[in-house]
Amino acid sequence: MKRIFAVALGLVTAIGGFVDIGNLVTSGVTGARFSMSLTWAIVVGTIGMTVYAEMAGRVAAVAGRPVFHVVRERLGVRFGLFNLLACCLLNLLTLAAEIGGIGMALELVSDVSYLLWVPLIALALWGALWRLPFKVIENLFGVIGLSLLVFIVALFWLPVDWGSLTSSALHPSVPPTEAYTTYFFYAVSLIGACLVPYQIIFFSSGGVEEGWTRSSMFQMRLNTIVGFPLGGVLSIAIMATSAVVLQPLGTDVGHLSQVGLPVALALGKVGLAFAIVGFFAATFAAGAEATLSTGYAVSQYFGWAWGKWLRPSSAPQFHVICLITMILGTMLVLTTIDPITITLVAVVLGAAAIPLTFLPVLVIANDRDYLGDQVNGRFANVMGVVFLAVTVVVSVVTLPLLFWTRGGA
Amino acid sequence: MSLRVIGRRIVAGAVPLALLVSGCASPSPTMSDFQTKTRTTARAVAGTAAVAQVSAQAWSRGQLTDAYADTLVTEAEDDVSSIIQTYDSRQPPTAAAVALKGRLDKPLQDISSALTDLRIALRRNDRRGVAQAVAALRQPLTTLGPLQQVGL
Amino acid sequence: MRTLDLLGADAYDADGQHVGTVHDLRLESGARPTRDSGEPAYAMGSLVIGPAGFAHRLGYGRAQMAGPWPLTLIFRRMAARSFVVAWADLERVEHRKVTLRSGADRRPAVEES
Amino acid sequence: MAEWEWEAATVDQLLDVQIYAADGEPLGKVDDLEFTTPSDGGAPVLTAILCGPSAFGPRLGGLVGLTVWAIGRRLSPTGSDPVRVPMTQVDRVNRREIRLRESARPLGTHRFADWTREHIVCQIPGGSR
Repeated sequence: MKRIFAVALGLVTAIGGFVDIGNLVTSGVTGARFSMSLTWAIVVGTIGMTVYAEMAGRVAAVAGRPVFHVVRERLGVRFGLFNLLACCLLNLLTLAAEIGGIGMALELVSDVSYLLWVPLIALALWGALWRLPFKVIENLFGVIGLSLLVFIVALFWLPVDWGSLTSSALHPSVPPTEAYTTYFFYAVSLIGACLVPYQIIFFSSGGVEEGWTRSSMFQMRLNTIVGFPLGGVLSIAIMATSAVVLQPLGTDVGHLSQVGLPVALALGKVGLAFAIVGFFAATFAAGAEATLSTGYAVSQYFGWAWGKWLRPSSAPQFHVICLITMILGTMLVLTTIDPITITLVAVVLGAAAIPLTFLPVLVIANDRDYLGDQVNGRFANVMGVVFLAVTVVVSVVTLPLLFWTRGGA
Repeated sequence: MSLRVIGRRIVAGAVPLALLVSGCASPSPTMSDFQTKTRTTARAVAGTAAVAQVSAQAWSRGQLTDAYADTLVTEAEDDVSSIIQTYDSRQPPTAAAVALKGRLDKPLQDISSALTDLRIALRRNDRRGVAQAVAALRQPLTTLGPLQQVGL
Repeated sequence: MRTLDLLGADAYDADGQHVGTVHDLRLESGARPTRDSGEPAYAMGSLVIGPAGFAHRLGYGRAQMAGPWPLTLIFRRMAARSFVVAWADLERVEHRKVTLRSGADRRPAVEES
Repeated sequence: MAEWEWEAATVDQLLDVQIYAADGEPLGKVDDLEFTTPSDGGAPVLTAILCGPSAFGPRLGGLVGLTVWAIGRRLSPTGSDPVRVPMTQVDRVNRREIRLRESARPLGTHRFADWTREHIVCQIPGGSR
């Protein structure tokens, strides 16, 4: 029985680990604007993330090597440093978006503007990272996974015309009123929301920290191959609720509160409580994850001691980098730039930087020196190459789209 | 609650970039640009007002907590006022454009004041006031309907 | 001398013709141990010289890559264009510049997997 | 007697590998390798591993590399030459890590970690636990 519980916990944690402010916002925005015609983007992003998380997890379990050790070895010092700086900037943007998200979740409960919560949030996040054991952050993911399932439940309570929903999902088409560039900008933002660099760094470094070995491969594979797609289904459910409720109203989603509204209409205050808890836990856990990932990336690149389980005094540089990232993220939010905008920019730039992280992971997962008999099979390689091509196309297209559509206007 | 006011003033300054950016501030030289701007403004205000309306109704049915409903309505009020501000900053190029702006001004102002009344009623938990404000929203929303198609 | 001086250095053959840059240095054990070199002393055996170094860096110069199909093709062909020259065949070694002896023996770089 | 996991090593495989002390504490990366030409003029022999910004900087090249090198030179007491780990102190070398012997004298790479610990971590409450 205990084993089933552990497996279930791992699963729910994976679901929670997948969904963050990026998924919440982009799914809400695109659902209200394009109904379900962008579902394919979430599917592509989810499968890509699953394929590469499994590879990164295998490298962590079999070779005991986290991502940024691999990046520096295989891309060399110069290209590795460029990749490191890109990831740190993205983690910073994502952290600012997450802190803004936590603030907005608290605003929904307390009716006090999110900006006033930000300093308190930064302190709480730093306290969690400095003192709380790794397990607690993991369980927080579990809370997210469970509470955000309310979006799927709400879907059944809403007056849903399943026919039109599935047809608009299966036959994606650009609505007449929208330009192609805007349609593909939001497709890129959805893919970027799933393929987030810090999740790969966090997933593989967390694996090494927890001391994954060949025997834990089953649990790791289950988490990625079942957990992450369920996270994708959750994103699709959020998009569906937004499509069913907000699209008929002709609303341009600009606030987290609007994303949660459909749940309230379907399930009332009880559903709302779950949604708000889900928002808070998703953004808080993702904030901790983004901060830790910056610490992991920099420390692993320079070869310093790294690890959440290490006391601050035994891994000083790691913890100081996390502190600096936290402070910069908080300052970015306090500039009162709308967190939803930060999220969109973070997600889209994330999509642009993905190939930098994916290429070394794909290469190492094929290196017999590292993985011996656990190298990629034919299927993993085909999927790996297909999604590497997808991410390269996405990263080439992203910046022109971002400026052409002026942030998805 | 001075906390609220400070917070709202800061947030009001940071209206969603997507909305602001869509109405580029440069003066629109041609009538069709102005029509497009009118259409997007009408659509944006109608959408925002509709959300506020649905939230108020949900609140009165007990589906939304006070804090959540108030956040939704306050955000809607801020968005509408900033959209109107952006729209007013556009210089109508021709006489027809001035007339078009005239047609749009009345529903926009009605919606803006209705939203303010809604927010005040919500904060005072005045169910009748909320119902009145929601009713006050219905009429301008209908007049905005055709304005969303002008020039198409 | 540090790898810095050699890796990425320009290689010229005896009559000053640019033949590529140095991507990798292959070490061979069995050298005479010196004070700091430790027991199995490794000495410079040969240099890998060729046009593009990225393939070597990614590891496609050696046979252990079960690499994804199209990448193996591309990188292996890139790696195959470089050749291996023994240390003894070097005429002169200056900072960031290496000159080969005339008639230096150039072996293919990529091991047949 | 250093135990090399594979016979024909290449510099590419050695560079940027993580160095661990005997007790598993990470010390840094192989930023560069030092070769010495023996007196009888044979092929240069690998004598030491170099760590630290003054070894790492020049490999970056360009302005960034120069600044990193300058930082390294100013910060480290050994001046512009980087931390040197003679090969005699290496216990095991393989594709994934380099492990030093028990007897390896504490390396210069500890300085940055100690400095951060004293000046930043211990000043923050709860940091010194």
